[in-house]
Order: sequence, then structure tokens, then C-alpha cells
Amino acid sequence: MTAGAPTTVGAAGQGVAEAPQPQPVLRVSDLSAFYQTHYFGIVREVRAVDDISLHVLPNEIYGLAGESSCGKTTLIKTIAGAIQPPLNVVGGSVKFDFRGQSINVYESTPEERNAMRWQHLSYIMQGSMSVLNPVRRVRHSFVDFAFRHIGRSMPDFLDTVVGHLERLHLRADVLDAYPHELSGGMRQRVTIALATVCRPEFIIADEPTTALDVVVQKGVLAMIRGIQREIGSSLLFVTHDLSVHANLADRLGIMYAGHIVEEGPTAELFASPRHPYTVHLIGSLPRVGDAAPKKGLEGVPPNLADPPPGCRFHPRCPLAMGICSRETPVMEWAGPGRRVACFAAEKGITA
Amino acid sequence: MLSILKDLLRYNREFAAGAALLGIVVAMSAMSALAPMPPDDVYVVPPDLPPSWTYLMGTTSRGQDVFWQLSFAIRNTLLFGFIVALLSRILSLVIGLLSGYLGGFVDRVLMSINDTFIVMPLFPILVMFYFVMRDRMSWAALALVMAGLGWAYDARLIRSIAMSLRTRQFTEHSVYSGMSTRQIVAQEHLPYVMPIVFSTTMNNINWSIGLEVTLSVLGFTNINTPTIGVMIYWANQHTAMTAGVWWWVFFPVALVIMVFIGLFLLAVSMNEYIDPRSRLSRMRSAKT
Amino acid sequence: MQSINVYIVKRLGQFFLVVFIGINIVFFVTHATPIDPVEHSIMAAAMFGSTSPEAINMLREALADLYGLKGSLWDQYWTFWKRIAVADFGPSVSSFPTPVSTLIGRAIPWTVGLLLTAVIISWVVGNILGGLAGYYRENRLLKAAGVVAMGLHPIPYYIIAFVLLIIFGYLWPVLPLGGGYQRNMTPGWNLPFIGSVITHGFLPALSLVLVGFGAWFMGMRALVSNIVTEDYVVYAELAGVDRNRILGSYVMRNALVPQITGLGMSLGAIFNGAIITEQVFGYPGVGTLLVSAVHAGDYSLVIGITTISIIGVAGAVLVIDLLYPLLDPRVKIG
Amino acid sequence: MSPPLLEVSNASKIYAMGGLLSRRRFAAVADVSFTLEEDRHEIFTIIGESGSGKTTLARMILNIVPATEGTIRFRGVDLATIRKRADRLAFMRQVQPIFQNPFEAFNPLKRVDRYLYMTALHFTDARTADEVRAKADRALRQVGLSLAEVKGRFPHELSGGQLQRVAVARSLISSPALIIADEPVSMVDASIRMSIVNLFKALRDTLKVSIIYITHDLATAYYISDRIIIMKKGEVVESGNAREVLAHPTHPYSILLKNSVLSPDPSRRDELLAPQFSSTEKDIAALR
Repeated sequence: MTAGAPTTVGAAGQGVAEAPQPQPVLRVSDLSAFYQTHYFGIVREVRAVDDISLHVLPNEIYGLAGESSCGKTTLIKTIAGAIQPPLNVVGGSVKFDFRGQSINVYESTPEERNAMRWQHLSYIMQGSMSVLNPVRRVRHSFVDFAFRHIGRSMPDFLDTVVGHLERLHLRADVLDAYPHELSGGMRQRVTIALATVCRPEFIIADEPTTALDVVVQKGVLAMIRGIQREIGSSLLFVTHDLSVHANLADRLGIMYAGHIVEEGPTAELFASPRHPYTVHLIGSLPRVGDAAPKKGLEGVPPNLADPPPGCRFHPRCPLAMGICSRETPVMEWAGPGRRVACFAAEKGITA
Repeated sequence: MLSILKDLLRYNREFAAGAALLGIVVAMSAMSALAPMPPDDVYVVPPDLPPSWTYLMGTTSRGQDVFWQLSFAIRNTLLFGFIVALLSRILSLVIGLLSGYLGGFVDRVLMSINDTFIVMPLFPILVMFYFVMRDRMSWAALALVMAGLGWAYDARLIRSIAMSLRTRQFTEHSVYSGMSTRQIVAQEHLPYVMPIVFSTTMNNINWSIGLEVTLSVLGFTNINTPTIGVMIYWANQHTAMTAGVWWWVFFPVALVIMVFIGLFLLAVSMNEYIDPRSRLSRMRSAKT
Repeated sequence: MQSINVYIVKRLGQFFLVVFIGINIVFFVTHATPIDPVEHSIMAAAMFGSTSPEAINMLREALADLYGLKGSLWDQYWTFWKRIAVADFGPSVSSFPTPVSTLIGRAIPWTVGLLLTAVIISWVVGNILGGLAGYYRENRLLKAAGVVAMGLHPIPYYIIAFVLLIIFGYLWPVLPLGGGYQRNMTPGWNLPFIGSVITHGFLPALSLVLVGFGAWFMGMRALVSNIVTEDYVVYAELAGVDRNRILGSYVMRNALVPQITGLGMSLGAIFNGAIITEQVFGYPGVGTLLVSAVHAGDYSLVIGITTISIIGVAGAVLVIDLLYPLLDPRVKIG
Repeated sequence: MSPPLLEVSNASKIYAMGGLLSRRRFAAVADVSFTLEEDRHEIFTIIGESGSGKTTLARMILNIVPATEGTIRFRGVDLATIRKRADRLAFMRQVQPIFQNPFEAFNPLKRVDRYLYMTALHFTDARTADEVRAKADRALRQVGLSLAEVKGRFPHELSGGQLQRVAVARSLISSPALIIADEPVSMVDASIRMSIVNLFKALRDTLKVSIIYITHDLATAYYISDRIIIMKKGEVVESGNAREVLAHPTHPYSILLKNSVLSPDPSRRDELLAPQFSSTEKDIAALR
């Protein structure tokens, strides 16, 4: 029935001959998180994260791609355990395994989660403009965020921070600056330094370079990747920009309307996309030096409060069949390390 | 606008409570039309009677029925607050919008004057005004002066909205759709300013009634026009509390507190409705 | 650094503008009066029993200066300013021949003490509880405090004071009403006197604190519930920073900035409240003095109090404005 | 010989910055010149990063921001001489803008179709409601929509791509000769982006409209432009045929810009780790 028979999770490596797959650092299983609101007496449920499973290996960059309001930001918020009503987890689990010390995000106490934060799991957010406390010097952010994990005396700690800043080509005096005194690029490097100073095993990055100019963006991405390789952490990198993913991600997951619809090693996914949505996204990327006609996709992304039945992509899909509007396709193994949720792709039809 | 009010009434507890309180107060002021005697007459009923079925809220030491007296007083007090608010709204709208749209030098000058009126201690000035006017001090003159002094804070609010609207892209889009400045202001921008005008009107009525009561109780207004403040003034003159005629003081104070809380609740619920953040989050959750 | 100077110059300019416009209002209102202020005052003075011809002449001289019966309007205007510059408002009519400035000088410590106590208590308590209520949304006690604040905030100073007067004056008379201290005591730095000052000041201060508390509480709670959605707070929460630290250094610290601006902007209104409250409780400050001056027909005193009030409030606002850059590092840029 | 469609000669926009004493001059746009011919319908692209002055230049051409030096002529008319409302309407009929953020370009409290009707009413001979609706429908059909899909809808009921199409349709109602599109696809989702870009191509080819396309994105610029200029800090550093300039840039900044564009090609990802993009001083200078 499927192209590759379903197998157990760890067996999806590049080759069986290689060393056995290491344990994933992050394992998300059947996760669903909905916005449940009551406004003016009307109850509505927005199914922003709907039955998502994925895992991230040590020292791996996992890219998450998707359009605006496809649920990708909700997904990483849920993974980070940073949700507040009206967003509620309605099913599934998120498990981290930090070198033997494991934590199930939604079965742990707030104290346990807080102990994990920044030492093992850190965050680089979108919009470096506003993530630093505007009325306090940068030094205080480092002290507040990292001191309790690094321990040692305050002068020793600050020496560590200064040494770490040097890796990002920041001078020690940024510590005495207020956020508004730094340029956009410098501020974004400060937040990268802040997120990596504790050498966490897992870093979540949410569109960290979207607001930056192209020239600056490339430098910042290079630094993120450089420091990730150096400290050997895993990185969950979210952006809508496939060019960024092409340059950074080891593996890539494509989200559409609250589902992950395709997943695989970045190079293979770009070379042979299976899901019609991925096929379209990659095929329509403009490039300098390429003037061949490219098409846009007709239709609009579905409203997550009232998604279409069956496959959520079927109203816009060039390959839609009868079954697509009746049944929801599940993520199936589609070759080594690859998964796809599409009835047509199962049958070997491609766009 | 009407559907907003209906929604607020149905789903916002504060708004409903405020509307209910004000409903009672307005009904009370409407009773003045049915009053069996004119408000200025004294010694028309036996004095100092406690509340009973004949005299619902008792009678005063001056031989007036508290209930009917109160209906005139609350009518005049509400009217006073309303007129001050109306007049000062005109000032704050004109100055706020002008300052916000024109920007630059005009804005700086208008806002310096504006800030001056915000920090100016108005009470001594009002007292001084009464002091030189003495017997010529009338209800209308006081309303005019207070309107002239009470616009500044709200003008600043309106200005900040006008300024942000001016830089919004849809304003330019409207310009390039051929709309005139008047059309843009009246049709595109006014809907944004209206809710804040509404909520500041409530607060402004509170402010002016509060000052009017204060000045009247001290006798610094025309003590022959019955208002809530003037009623308390007469009660104090007759040392009603010491004499045990508590109803003469209690009912006016209770009624005016209902006005304050009712108006404030309306303003608060309206503010919550217009807060861009809460509205934004509502829109976002509707979209995602 | 340059721009901080620009900021100071601007605030100073605003201070002088307030004083200038305020004193102009005083001048023009007193000059638009339909009755002859000098003769009116002389009559009032005669009523208080000081009828020696020299005294009357001296009074007439000072009043003529102040109300401008000498020279052109421009001359009158100029004389008025000169008198104000040296705080010389002439002798008081009702307490002849004590100078107005002496009377005001005696009243000011009471008003300033009352105001300072009430403003500090209400601002600090209102902001702390409001901040907590905005941050710990589900706490029942804080929710109850919110309802109290909401009920107190819209009620004007006079009514609150009046209700307190009724409660503690007639229904449950445990606190002294009227005066700043017990009549038969001599002022001095001794415990009984200070205790008497505190018990006498308790009700006026309480009514100011109640109204102020509501305003600061509501303002702070609204600010905090907005600030907790700011990225820098969310980020600190994601980093597992201690909640108390987030509340203190991130949430409250940022909310303080607009609350200081708010304090400056509402100082005029708080001052109004203070003098109204003083009058209700017969507290010996500027407010009571003002009301008795009006009743006594004491022109010089009314003008003096109004003028000093305007300058005093504008000065206090200036002090707050100059403290503001210490709290908000971003001022240096704007 | 008829004058060119648009002639920008040595146009500059200089702002005075700073406080009371120290005035710095800052050139947002410095000495820019280019010409669009009347009957060579083309897509003329202005490329630059934030702070390059590209948006200011667009606003100067739209006559929203006046040039402080140099002149901008549209069909021979100096924009600085357009002051009267009739003249401004005549200018707007021929030059229309499309904005960056479709959600911001429409007033969230107003219906979307209103902008179409307003434009038809002010810039065409349509007078009756039916005529106005017909104009709106015709324009919407040119962008692949119809009035039936848009009528009575509020902005939050439409997707970003739909709204941007409506914005394009609105700009077409007056049959303009020049459309100025400031980053029209940067806020539009990737799956729809190319259909909007293709739409501009179609407008040029079928409706004979010249388009000034302002963007920071070299890839879409390469895809649709005929000619480009590259701006840096207010100055034009390179200009010419789009394909030639982008394929073989000569100015150091253009080369840096082109090299900074990430290729959507995983096989070249190790470029990101190449030394010149991780640790050299030059890179740090660029980051500032």
C-alpha cells in the first residue's frame, strides 16, 4: 500500500551500514494544540497544530517551513512548553532527552521545566528589536538568563560571557549598552550569544533573520551555524524562507494548515519533492539567473477554524482525487528518511 | 455602532452593570417631570420626616420632599455634566485632530498649551472665578468655564490616535482613491476616534459633576438651583447629620455615587473594547 | 548627552509656560470682575475691626497695586508681576495686618506634608498591588482588590472625604475631626504631639489615598497586562528566569516609566483633591485657608493662594520630569 | 516630440536632523536621475536594502514627499507645481500606487469594495451605482477576481494574496500610465507570490502600463524587470538592463548584494561556512 513499508522510528537513517542511530534529543508524538476561544458567546476552535509527530537528532539542524498562519509558530511554542490559554494541548506528547536526562514537557512540573530552560533548551526569537528589556543594560539579561546555570563567581561568569561574545565578534562593552544603542545586526548577535552562552543541547530559532537585510542575514546565519557546530547542539529552525532552509537545515519539514505534509533530508527534498505543495513551493522559487516562467498556486490557505474535510490541501491541489476530499492522508515512510502525507504521492504520481 | 452596544450589553458584565446603574439614575431624573411641586418652594411638606410610604425618602428641615427634590437635583446635575462634556468634547476634538493631522510646529505649540492645562491646578482657579463673580455666578457660567478648562487630557488622547492614523497606509490608499481630506477624516478616521470620544465623555462627565458637587457644597455656586451639591449644601447648613436627618444626606450621596460608578463602568468597558491589543488578539484568533 | 540637555531645556520651558499662563489667568480673571475689589476689601477689612486710617491707606495701596487701579492696563500688569516675583501679596484683609505670604507660609507645611504622605502611599501601594494583580491574574485576593479599586477610582475626592467624615464623625466617632493637632498642645518634636498630628491627619490622608489608590491600581494593572505580552517578558519566561525577578525587573520596571509620567500629569488634579479634602476635615492647610479667604472676602489671600498653588504644582511637575531620564534610558535619544 | 512619461533629474531629499544647536544633514535620496519613455512600457525596478532611500524615492515620484533638490516631471509637468486639488486628481488618475502590506492598505473597519467604488467615482466617468460597479468588476476580472467574490467583504475576511489583487485592481480602475509598487510581494505568502509577480508582467504586456517595482529581492527583480537601478544610502550605485546588471554586477556593493543572496540550492550550502562569511572584519563591518 505504501512506497516504503512503515518501520520503527529510529530505522530511518541514511544507511544501515553506518553507526546505529543516536537517540533523538526531541521526540514529538501525535501532538495537537488548539486555540479554544469564547468571544461574545461564540465558541471557536482553531486547529493550529494537528496531530504532528517529528524528532530531532543530536547535532542536527531541523528546518520547519510553512506559510504565515500555517501553525509553525504555534508548534514551536507548544514544543517549548510556552503556551497559555486560549492555546491548549489537546493530545500527544513532547519529550526531550538531554544526554540521559529526559523530560516530558506536558507531564513535568513548572519547576522541572524551568530547570531545563536555557541550560538545555534555549530560544532565539524573531524581532531582536523587542526581546531585550529596553530599560536595562545588556549585562543584566546575561545575568538573569544564564548566571544560575553557569554558577561560579560573578567576575568569572562575566569573563565567560565576554569570551563567548568574542566568538560572535562582539566587544565586551556591549554588556554596558542599552538595547536601543545597538544596531539591528548587533542586537540579533547579542540574542544569539544569550541563547548559546550556556551551551544548551537544544536551540529553537523562530525566524531569527527575517527582519534583517540580506547582507546582514547571511552573516548572522553563518554565525548561528558556526556556533551550533561548535557546541554540538540541535537546532530547530523555523522560517518561511526556503532559501534559508536550503543553506542551513539538515532535515526539513514542510507544514501546511496545521499538518506536517512532507519531511526529509534537505538535499533530497529539494531534488525530488513528493507532496504537490512542496513540489510547487520549490518549483516556484525565483532565482537570479533564471527567467523561466513560474506559476503561483491558485486558491487560499484554509481557515483553521473550519478546515476542509480530508486532505487540507485538496482544494488547491492539481492532483486531487476523489479520496482526497474524504480521507485525511497520514504521514507515511516514502524512502529512506522521508515521509509524506499524500494519496497521490503514495501511488507514485507527482505533480 | 448599535450592534456593538448590543454585544457589549449582552457579553460585557461591566457594561451591563454600568448601564443598569445609569438607567436607575436617568429614571430618577425623569421623575422630575411628574413632581407635584416646583423645586424652589420650601415648607410645602412637614419638615424632618423619616422615609415612609408617603414620603419615600423622607423630608428635609426646609420642608421639602427629598424624593422630588432629588429628582430635580439629579436632572440638573446630569444636564450640567453633559453640557460641560459636550462643549469640552468640541474643543478636544478640534485641537486633538488638528494637532495630530498638521503635526510639526502647530502640534508643538498646541501640545505645550495642552500640557499646561493638564498640570494646572484648576480648583483654586474655579474658586477664584466664583470669588470675583459672586452673585453673578450661574450654572451656565460655571459650565462654560469648566468646559474651557477640561479639554486638555482628552485632546492629547485624540491627538495620539490622529497621529497614528495619519501614517497608516490605508490613509494614503484613500488619498489615491481620490477621497478628499474631509471624506478621509469623516469616513475613514472618525470610526477610530469615536469610541475614545465616547469613553472620555463618560470620564469627563464624572469629572465635571465631581467638581460641581464640590463647589456647590462649599456654596460656591448659585445655591438656588437644586443640584446634588446644592442639596448637600443645604443639609450641611442645617447640620442634618447631627440632627439625625440622615436621609437628607444619604440619598443624594448614594445616587451621585451611582452616577460615578455607572459612567466609569461604561468608560472602562468601552476602553477594553477599543484597546488595539485586545482587538488585535481577537482578530488574530479569528484568522489563524 | 546633547539631547539630555535639550530635554531639560524643554521641561524648563514647559514649567515657565505653565507659570506664565497660570498667572495670566489669575490676572485677567481678577481684572474682569464686575465689582470694585478694593472698596469691597476695605469694607471687609472694616468688618474685621481694623479701621485705623493708616492701616486702611496701606491696605488701599497694596490692593490698588494688586488689582490694578493705578496706570494703564499694561502698568497694572507689570506691577502685578513685580509683586508676584517677590511673593509680596500685601497684608491679609481677614487677619489684618498679617502679610498674606506669612499666612500661606504657615499653611503650606500642612498641605505639603499631607500631599506627600498621601501621594507616596497611594502611588507605591497602588502600583505594587496593581502590578501584582496584572501579573497574577487568577489570584482571588487581588481580584477583590481590583473590584475595590474600580469602585473607588471614579468617586471624586469630596464625596470620599464626606463619606469618611460621616462614618468616622457620626457613626463610629473614634478619630478626631478638624485641625491639624489637638488644640491645647504646643507644637514640638515630642511623641504626644507627633501622635496627635498623625491621628488628625489620618482621615484626610486616608481619603486621598483611597482615591489615588484606585487610579494607580487600575492604571498599573492595565499596563502590566499589556507588558506581559511584550517579547522581552515572554523571552525571559522562556528562559526560565525567576518569576519574581521577571515581575520586578522586567514588568514593573517598564511599567514604572509611564506611571511616573502619569504622576506628573495628574499632580494638578491630586492637589485639587488635597485642598478639597482639607476643607472637609478642617485641616489647617492651604485648602482650608482658601475657602475661609473666600468666605471672608479676602482678595489678597485668594490671589496669593492661587498663584502659589500654580507655581508649586508646576515646580513639583518639573522635579518629576527631571527625575524621568533616570528611569528611562531611551530619553537620551529622543 | 512629446515629453517622456517620467523624468527624474538630479532629485534629492535632504532631511535636517538633530537638536536645537547641532543640525546634521541627511540625504535620504541623493542626486537620482532616470527617465521612463512614454511608449516603452517596462518594469523599472529599484533595488535596495532598508535605509537605501528606495521607498523615499517612490514617495517622491508619487508626489507625497517633495524633492528638496532637482526635479521630477511627469509627462512634462513638474510635480512641484501640482498643488490644486483638480491637478492632484489629474495626476493621481495617471499614477497609482500599490502598497507593501495588503492588510494595512485597507481600513480594517471598512469594506474592501468601497475603495474600488471611490476610485471609480473620482477618476472615471462612471456616475450611477451600476456604472461604478461595472468598472470595479472589470478591474477585478483583470486580476483574476470578480466583484461577486469581494463585494461587502471586510479585509480580515480575505487572504493577503486576495487583498493584494484587490489593491492592484483598484489601481487599474483609472487606467493609469504608471504604477508604483513598493515591495508588493514581500508580505505575500510564497505559494501565491509568483502569481502576483506574474500579474505585473501581464499588466505591462496586455494593458501597456509602465511599472516601477521597488524591492530588496534580487530574484523576483531578475524575473520580471526590464531595467533596474541599485541604490545604497540614497545614491544610485549601478543601473542598466536588469538581466545584465544582475548577472554581472560591477559596483562592489552590487557584487556584495548579489553574493549575499542565499541560493535555494542545498548543494551550495557550504558557502555559508566559507571563511569570508564567518569571521572576517569585512563581514563585521557589514553587520553593523
